[in-house]
Parts: sequence; structure tokens; C-alpha cells
Amino acid sequence: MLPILSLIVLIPLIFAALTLLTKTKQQARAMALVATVAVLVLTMYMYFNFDSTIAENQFVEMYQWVPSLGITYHLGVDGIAMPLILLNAIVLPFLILFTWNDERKSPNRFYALILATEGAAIGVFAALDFFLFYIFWELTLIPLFFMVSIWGGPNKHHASIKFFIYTHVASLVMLLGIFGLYFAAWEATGTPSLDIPYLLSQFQFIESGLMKDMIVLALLFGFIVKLPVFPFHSWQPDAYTEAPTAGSVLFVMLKIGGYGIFKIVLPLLPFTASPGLMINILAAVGAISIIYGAFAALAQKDLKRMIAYSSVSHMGYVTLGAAGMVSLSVSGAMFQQFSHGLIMSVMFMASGVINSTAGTRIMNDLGGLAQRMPKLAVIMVLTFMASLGLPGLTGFIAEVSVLAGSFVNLPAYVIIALLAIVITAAYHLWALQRTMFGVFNEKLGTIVDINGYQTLSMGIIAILILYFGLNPSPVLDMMLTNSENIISLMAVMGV
Amino acid sequence: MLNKEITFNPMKILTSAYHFFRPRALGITVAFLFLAVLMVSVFFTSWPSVDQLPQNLEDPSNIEGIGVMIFTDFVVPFEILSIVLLSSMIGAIYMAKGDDAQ
Amino acid sequence: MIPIELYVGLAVIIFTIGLYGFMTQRSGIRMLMSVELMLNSANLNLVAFSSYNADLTGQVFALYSIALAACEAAIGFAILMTIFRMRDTINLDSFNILRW
Amino acid sequence: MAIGDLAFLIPLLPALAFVLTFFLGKKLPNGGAIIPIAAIATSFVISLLITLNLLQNPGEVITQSYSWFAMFNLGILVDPLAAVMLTMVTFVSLLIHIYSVGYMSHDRSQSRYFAETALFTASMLSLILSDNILQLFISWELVGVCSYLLIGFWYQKPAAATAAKKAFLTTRIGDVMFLAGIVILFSDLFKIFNGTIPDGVFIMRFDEIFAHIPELAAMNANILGMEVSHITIITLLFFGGAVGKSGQFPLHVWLPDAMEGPTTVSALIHAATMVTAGVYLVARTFPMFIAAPDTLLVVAYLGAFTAIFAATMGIVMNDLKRVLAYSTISQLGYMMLGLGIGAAIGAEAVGMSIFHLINHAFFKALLFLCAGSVIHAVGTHDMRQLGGVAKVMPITAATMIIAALSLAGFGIPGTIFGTSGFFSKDAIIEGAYLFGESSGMWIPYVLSIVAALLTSIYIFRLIFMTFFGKPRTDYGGHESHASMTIPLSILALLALFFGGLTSRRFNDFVSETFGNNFVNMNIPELAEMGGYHLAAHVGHEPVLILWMPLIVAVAGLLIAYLIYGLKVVNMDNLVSRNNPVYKLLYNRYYQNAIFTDFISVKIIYEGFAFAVRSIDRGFDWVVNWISDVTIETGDSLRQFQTGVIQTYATAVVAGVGLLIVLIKVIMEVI
Repeated sequence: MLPILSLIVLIPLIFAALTLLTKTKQQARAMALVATVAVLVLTMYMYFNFDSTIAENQFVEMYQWVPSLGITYHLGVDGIAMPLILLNAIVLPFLILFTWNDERKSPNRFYALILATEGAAIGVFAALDFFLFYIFWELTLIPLFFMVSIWGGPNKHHASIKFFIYTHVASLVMLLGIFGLYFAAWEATGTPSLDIPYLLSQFQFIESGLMKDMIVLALLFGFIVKLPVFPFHSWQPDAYTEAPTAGSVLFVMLKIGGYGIFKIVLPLLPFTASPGLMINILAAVGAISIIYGAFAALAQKDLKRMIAYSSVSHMGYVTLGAAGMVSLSVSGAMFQQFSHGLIMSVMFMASGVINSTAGTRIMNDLGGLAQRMPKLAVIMVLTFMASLGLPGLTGFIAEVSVLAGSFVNLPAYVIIALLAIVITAAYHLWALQRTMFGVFNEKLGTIVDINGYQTLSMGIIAILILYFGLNPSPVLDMMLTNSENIISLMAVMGV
Repeated sequence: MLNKEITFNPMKILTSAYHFFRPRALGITVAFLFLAVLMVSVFFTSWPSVDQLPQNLEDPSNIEGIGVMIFTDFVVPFEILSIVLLSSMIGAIYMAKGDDAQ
Repeated sequence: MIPIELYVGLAVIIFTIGLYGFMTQRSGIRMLMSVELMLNSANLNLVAFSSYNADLTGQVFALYSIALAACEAAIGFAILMTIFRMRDTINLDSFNILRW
Repeated sequence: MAIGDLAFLIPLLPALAFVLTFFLGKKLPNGGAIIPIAAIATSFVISLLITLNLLQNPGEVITQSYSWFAMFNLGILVDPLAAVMLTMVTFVSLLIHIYSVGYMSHDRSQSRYFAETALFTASMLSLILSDNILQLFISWELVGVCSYLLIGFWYQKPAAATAAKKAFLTTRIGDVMFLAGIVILFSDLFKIFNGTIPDGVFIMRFDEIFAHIPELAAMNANILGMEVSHITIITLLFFGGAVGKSGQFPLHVWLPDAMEGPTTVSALIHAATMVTAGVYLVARTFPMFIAAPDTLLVVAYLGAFTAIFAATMGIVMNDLKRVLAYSTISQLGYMMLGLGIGAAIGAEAVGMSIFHLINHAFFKALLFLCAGSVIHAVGTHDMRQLGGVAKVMPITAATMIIAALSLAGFGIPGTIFGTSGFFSKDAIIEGAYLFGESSGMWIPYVLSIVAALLTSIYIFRLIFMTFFGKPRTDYGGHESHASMTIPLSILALLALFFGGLTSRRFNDFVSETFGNNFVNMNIPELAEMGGYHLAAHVGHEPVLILWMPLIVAVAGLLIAYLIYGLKVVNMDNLVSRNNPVYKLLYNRYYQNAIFTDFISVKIIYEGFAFAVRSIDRGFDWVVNWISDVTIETGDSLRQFQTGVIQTYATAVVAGVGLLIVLIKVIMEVI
């Protein structure tokens, strides 16, 4: 059988190297498009052959690599990873199309970095061996670092270094957690293994309760910094804001933090010495993020920065839902990742277009753009509505699942989160009003609407937002299967 | 030189001693402390040794033995050393030659 | 039989003298001389232990070390010559290009 | 094929019309108005047929459910309550769409207008048809976003954009409460099912919810030391949603501002689609409300208060549309009061309230469309600049007077002679009397009577100032086009006669909603559970009470005529900025200052948001501080790196010496 997962991971990486060799923008973008479309086709093939009724890993590829250390080349996807791979595969071709006519320096490196990020991100989702997982995890840092520091905004160096160091420190803490798990299991069983499913199943046999707590906390720290949620979000507004549009979209495509929580932390959670504490940490972090991000977004003057803070707010739903410990809330949190990726990519694209046409992102300097950019206005209103959780769009499915599901076990946190909904609506609408509506600001000069490539890419993602909002089952079913599997573990432990 | 009057000026001696020691103070201190440490280690360690030094009265030289060892057991280091010597000589000559050759 | 401690003690003293010279002298040539001194104290040790353990290996390595010392001296003097040509001095205090 | 199988088309056709008009409208004449008109007309026919079918066979409730995701479903429920609402909404919306063809003919974005109104209607129809609370919420939100788009239709005007935002946010506060109610309801049901919900059971369906009312009522939460039943909390939160959508105090502030949209949009919002959603929600979930001991009291009191509160502001407004807006709020207060008195009279309250809702839809749509006709013709909506319009626009004036009579509630008690508004409002006021009689709480009744007097005054003030007397400014104007006057006439007929013709049967018909095979609720039993004792019989009030609504209506007409028609009283002293009462009313109880300037801007934006931003900068500062400290430490440690070999050598030697000593010491210790 075709080693489909290896292909999906390797095609972008190989094409990234090839793209570096190209000379012109035309060659580079064509190369990138070919690679991303190939990934999309393969992913669609995989998706249609995916059995969403079972929680096991599928399309598994396993080869021995370094037997003495227990390192294997082990790839596979389950219902947690599949939607995220799908998300990356869907959005990336449109991201390439979105940048089709942009002028920028060294396009070959630019597209190479996009492809490298895609390959690395999908690698994280596909890896079933901690060694591979960590390699891909760190690999995502490098292209994004260069993306920000080469094509970023005025404050790019500060932002890129902050992003790199901050998240790298978190990754190192996560690595400590992995080591803890690895060596504890090695000691207990006598054979080394870095295999993720195996280590997850061995976790319960670790004797020391403190050890177990430390492992889970270290892993959790690595993941929630990547998400990011309050109080470890401070790299994120800078990085998202300073990154070029494509970079910001890649940032939101990088759902590895939440993925780690669902795939690694949640199965371990019931076996820790103090699961109640862990759940409360997750839930508190989530609920505070939701309301904190909303208020912070309300206070922003820069459109892109506002979107960045809204992302903090949305990511709060991920941890809150994960802590909810009801299959509905957990799958809602997974769906929030998927939905957030779609919504935020269009929002960042829109703010990128506004920045490049109007020359500013400061909302008070904009105004009345809808009169000159009707197509952008329609798409932007739709995505902003999706972002504020309007029913019929993906954001709502995620939010209502998380809120309704989590309320069963965590009523107090859900009430905090509910309070934020009005604020969320407020800053979205206010931003729309200040940029799109009102009197056109003549100082902005001639403004032309988005071009065909941009309309196509943003429009199709917007339609997907609508489609998955009306019919979430294609991705939600597999999430439900997996979250039920996780919850059944909890039930065994009586958590 | 001969008629130079020899005077004893303690202040001058102290000053010159100060000027001698001041920049060297750290070095002298470290050296003496190190010496003390090493001395203590040397004299309070029982070193392994044979009871009786081997004495071959017929042939007190050990040149032959050393030569045999160099060309048997330690031939590889010897060869490496030769290369190191050669290359260092070439390097030294090259550096010392300077630019005037060009 | 002379106790081995005395040989080693002598080596230590010579080494310390070399060390002192290396640490305090500014002239490059004097520093190289001090390094030679230290190397030779090591050679002394090698030979002493070699004799007292009835094993010729130490003496072989003493030879090697002498050869290496020659290499080092050659290179060292060549470097000093280059430095002298560049700066008209072999006072190494003024060379802090290794500074970060 | 039964007509019920087509029920799903009712919201679907306008939704399709939205898509078609949105993409094709620009290429068609009149902005493609024909598409939504045709779609809504078809929906109306289907709704009407379903209603007639239900009238003959009350048991034929239409239910269809499809699994959506997880334990949620999408479905259709057409029972008498939904059927009458559907018919009303499609009908009024149809007339408004026809009227809009003329009204919007000069606007460049006509196609966008018709697309959005079609979506608005579709969302409202979907809301009415929902067979589960989640779908209802979804439609509810869609209604909200459509109102946002339509109020901000002229988005170039900053006032319109602001009003749209305000409308959306204010209703959003209610929506969050509604959502909280749903969330609590879900978690309670989840617990009742012990976390395992069988396949095919959709726990958000109304029948499923109603079936578990006893368990919900038995669950108690401790809030601030009081034992509160979960069903009370849930219904209060639901009512909070209704307060937002239906413009009840204190979330009514968005409704008057919503006048920034086209007048037809106001008509849609006020008559057919949006504001009635709140009343419909309470009616739909009435079995839950009646089982909640205190919620219905809150509903009754808040409704009565809103009725009089809004009426007082309506008296002083000078803007034609604003008077009508406050009138809507006031009338919605009546509807809520009607539902609230269900505590005394049971399921009949729903019938009364919905009856008033429908009559109100007719006469309020008429009022707005007439006002739109006047504004369209004369170009102003300040009543102080108008006067004598009746001479120029006779049809508009006549229909508007009919609407005003209906709003004020003219009719003869005990007969079938009377305007539509009379029958429904009279019933609610009498219900309030009965409520007072059975519970001893007379405040709702008193408030409702006073509000009726005020209603009569403000609406006839409007009539006299606009249509009679001499023109105060030179405004010109002409009678509107037939496409506008024909809908006016049809609505006028309904505002006059609908109430009288249907008053006998309507109540029974709607009350069947709760007795049919879908939910099959025993309302008296639920009321007992909530602690109410339903009054035994309706309709033996003293004669004075029966005539009271008519008396106050006539009194209001006379007062308005004396002041604004004959001008016997000089109002200049009263109507001045020096009069604190007038000032208070004219400034609308300073609600703008309180809600917008103080709470939103000062507390939320400048208070919380800026505080959070400062905290965020604090976090950023900590992160940057850590990096600064690292850099500075490195910078100072760098000084040791002198670059002089001797120093390094000294350090190495000293280090080796120390190491030897250390090793020695450690060996000794061990």
C-alpha cells in the first residue's frame, strides 16, 4: 500500500528544498502550488478512506530506526489528527493563491518556508513516535522564525526572537516531560521505547505520583504556550502582528499545542495523582483566556493585533473544552481548533489586504472601506460573524459544544466564559464599524477591491466556514469518536 | 659602573618590589598556591613503583629497547607524529617566510 | 634508591616555575620558553615513572613529547614573527582579539 | 402528499431567495425584488394551507426531525402556535416586500436590501418552525444578525452603523442569557440521562424537554443562600433572552435607535420578524414557565412596567418613527404581561398574548408603512415640521387613523364590533384584572390601564400633529404609488376586522398547542407544581372593568384632541427644557448616557478593557524583563573574557588547583 502519510509529510519538505533552487517568482509559486495541491489531493484520498467510527490510529507506517533507544519511524492518524491535517491541506493551497500576485523580496525562500511549515506541522500531527514528534515540533519553529524576521513588520526582529525563544523554552520543558515519561517507562519495563501509544499506555504504571504530575505538567506547559493561552500568550500578539499575512496564517494553521493536549495530555490526565487539580488548571486557564483575550482585543487600535488577541480568546475554548471531560465538550474543543484555523486565516488575509491597500491597520484611520471594497466587505462580515460565534458558522458549533458540555462538570468556569460572549461581539462589531462602515476616509486615497486570486482564496475558505457550520459532521464525527474514547478512560478511573 | 656608589635605599627597594609584584601578584599567588597543592599531593601520595630498579650492567643504555618499541607497538603514533612534524615545519616556514617572496 | 617523590617534586617545581612565567610574562618568547619548561617537567615525570615501573612506554612518549614540543615551538615562533611584523611588538598584552 | 410535507419549504424558499437575490439581484429590475416576493408568497400559501388544515384537524401536528451533530437535531414542528405565527409572518412580510418595491426604488443597493430582508424572513420562519431549543437559538441569532445588517443598511451613515452595532450588542446580552439557559438546560438533561443519551433521542427537542420538567423542577441550586429551582433559573434566563429581543426594559434601548434603517425594515422588525421572537419564545416554552414559581411573576411585572415606561417616552418624542418605536416597546410589554398572567389563567394566556401579537403585527406594520409613506413623500420625519398631511395623502391618512384606532383599542365590549387591537388588548387587561383578583397583586392591572391611556394620547398626538392642522413647513409631497397604498389598504382592513372575526376561536385554537399529541402537557398540573392555582373562570368582571379600556382610550383621544387639535392648552411652558419631567422623558430617562456612555464606554471599554491591556503590558514587561536580565547578566559576565591568554591560563590553573582540593576534600568526607 502507498505510504500515504510519509508522502504527505515529505512532499512539502522536498518541494521546499526544490523551491529554494528556483530563480523567479513564477517558478517558486508554481512549485508551491503543485506541492500543496498534491498534499491536498493525497489528504482528500486519505480522508475518504478514513474510518471515523473507530478511535484507533489508521494509515499506520512503522519501521525500526534506532532500536537501542527505542526510536521508531511510526506514523499514523486518528480522529484528532485527521481534521487538523485536513485543515492544513485545505488552507495552504489557497494561501499560495492568496499571495499569487504579491511582490516581495526573494519569493523562492518565501514559498520554501511556507512549504516547510506545512510539512513540519503535518509531521507533528502524523508522528506516533516522540522522537519524530519532537523533531517536527521544533522544525515548525525555524521557518516561522525566518518568515517573521525576513518579511515581517517594523518590529520584526523583536517579535521573531521573542517568539522563537519563548516557544523554544516551552518545547524544552515539554522535552523534559517526554524524557520523564521515557525513562520512567524504560525503568519500569526494561525496554526503551519512544512510541507514543505505548508510552501513553505505560504511564499508569509509573509508581511515583509526583513524577506523574510533573510529567503531565511539563507536557502541558509546552502545549499551552504553543496554543497559546493566558498567561503564556505574550509572544503571540507580537508574532501574529509582525508576521507577514502568510506568516500569520501559518501561525494559526499550527494547531500543535491543542493537538498535544488532546492526543497526549488528556489520555494521561486520569492517571495522574491529582487529576482534579489538572482539570481545574486547564479550565481556569481556558476561562480566563476567553474573557481576558476579549477585553484585551477590545482595547486594541491595530486591526491585526485585535485579531491576534481574539485568537487568545478563542484558544481559551480549547482548554476549557478539554477540561470539560464530556465527549461533547472535548470534541467541541477539537472542532474549535479546526474552525479557528479556517476563520482566522480569512481574518488575517483580510487584515493583510487592508494593510496593503490602505497602508495602515489602525482602525481609527480607516473607515467606509465597504464602499470601495464590497467583495472584501462581504467576506469580512461573514468571517467576523463566524468569529463572534454566529450560528450557522463553524465558530458557533465549537462554542456551544464547549459551553454546553463543560457546564456539566465546570459550571463556574463556563459562566465566566459566557460573560465574554458579549465582549467578543462588541469588539468584532466595533472593528467592522471602524474599518468597513461609516464615512469613507478620503485620506486613504484610491482603494481598489481584492483581486481575483484573493477573492477566490478567501471566498472558498469563507464558504467552507459556512459549510462546516451547517454540517459539522464530516469532521465532528471522528472527533466525537475519539473524545468518547478518551472519556471512557476517565470513566474507568472514576474521574 | 665601578664607581657607582652602592646605596641602600629601603624605600626604593620597596617601591621597585611593589612595581615588580603588583602586576604579577595574581600570578605569583596562584603559582604558589598551586605549587603548595601539588606538593602536598605529591608527597602524600604513595606512587606505584618496582622495588628494585632493573639494572642491566652489560648494556646500561635502553636506546635499543625504546627503538624497538617505537617501531613495533607505537609505530602508528610515530607515523602520525612525523606528519605533524612535517606539516608544522611547512606551516612555520610558510608563516615565517612572510610576504616578501611575492 | 632515591624515592620517586623527589623526581616528581622536582617536576612540580619546574612546572610551577613555567606556570609562573606563562602567567606573568608579557613577551611572547618568554611565554613560549615557559611552556617548554612545563613540557619538560612533564617529560621528567614520564621518564621517572617509566624507570620506576620498569616500563619503557613512558620514555617513548617522552621522546614523542619532545618532538611535539619542537613542532609547537616552531609554530609558536612563526606566529610570533608574524605578530611582530604586524605590530612591531611581541608583547602579547596588547593582543586581546580573542575578547568577545 | 399532505401539505405538511411541504412545511420545510416555508423557511427554505426565502433562504434560497436570499442566495439568488444576493448574486443575481443586480441584474434584475427592481433589484430582483420579484424573487423574494415570489418565495414569500409561496411560503404564505403553504402556511395558510397548513393553518387551515390544522383548524379542521387540530391533531395533525407536523413534526420532522433529522440528526444534526452529536445529540442535536434539526427539525420542524408546526402546531397551532407555530402555524398562526407562520401565517402572520409570511403575510406581513409579503406585504412589506411588495411595499418596499416602491419605497426602495431609488436606492442603489436594492438587491442587497431584498436579499437581506429575504434572509431576515427566512430566519424568523425557521425560528418559528424549530422543534428544538438549539435550532430556535440559531435562528434567533440569525434574526439578530439580519437586523444588524438591515439597521446598518445605509452603512455610509455613521449613525446607522452605530445603531446597528448597538442593536446587535444589546440583543446579544439577552442572547447570552438565553444561551446560558440552554447550557444549563443541556447539562441538567445530561445529568438526568446520566451522561448516556440513547441514539435517536434528541435532548434539545421541546417534547423531550417538557417531558422532564418535573425532574428539572426538583433540581435545586443554592444562590446567595436561597434555594432556587433549576427550572426557575432556566426560564429566567430564557426570559432574559426574550427581554433583549423583544425590547423589554432595560434592554429596550436598541429599538428606538434601530430607526436608522429604512422604514420598511423598521416595519419588518417591529411587526413581523424580530421583536415578536421573544414573545414567541416564552409562548413556545410556556410549559416550563408555568412550572417555574417566580418567573411568570417577573414576566408579568416587567411586561406591565415596560408598557407604561415606554408609553411615557412615546408622549414626548417628536420623531414620527420614534413614537412608533416606543409604541412597539409598550405593546410588547402588553404581550409579556399577557403571558405573565398565565400564572392565573393558564394556557389561555398564550392565546391572548399571541392574539395581541398578531393584531399588533397588522396595525404596527400599517403604522410604520404609513409613516414610511409620509416620510417617502415629504422627506422628513420630524412631526414639528409636518401638519395637514391628510389633505395631500388621503389614503395614507385614512389607513393610519385606522391603525391608530386599533392601537388605542377602540371597540364595544361584549360585541364583535371593534378594531383588532381592542379585542386583544382588552383581553390582556381583563386578564390582568383577573390576575389581581386571584393573587391580590393589582400593580400589573393598574399599570396596564394607565399605559392604555398614555397609548391613546401619544398615538393621537401623532395623528393630530401630522395629519391635521396647517402645514408648519413647506414640505410638498403627494400620495404614494399604488404598490405602496395597496398593502396599506389590505393591512388596514385586517387591523379593523381581523380581531373581531377571529376572537372567538383564536384562543381555543392556540391553546390546543399544549394539549396535542406532540407535547401533551397538562397545564393545570404543571401550574400546581409551580404553586399556582388557576382561576376557575374568565369573564365575570364588573361592567366598569369591561368598559375601562374603552373609556381610557376615548379619554386619551380627547386629551390629544384638546391639546394638539384645538390647542386649548398652551404646551409651551410644559414642553421646555426647564421642565425636569419633560427633560427626563425627552432624554429617554438618560438611558443613552447610562448604557452607552457610562456602562459601555466608561466601564467596559475604558475601565475593563484598558485595565486588561495594562495587565497585558505587565505580562509583556515580565517576559521582556526576563530577556533583559539574561542579556545584562551575559553582558557583565563578558567582562571576564579579557582576551589575554595569561588570564585564561591563570584561571585554568586556579580552577585545577581548586578542583584537586575539592576532590581531595570530598574523598576525605566520603
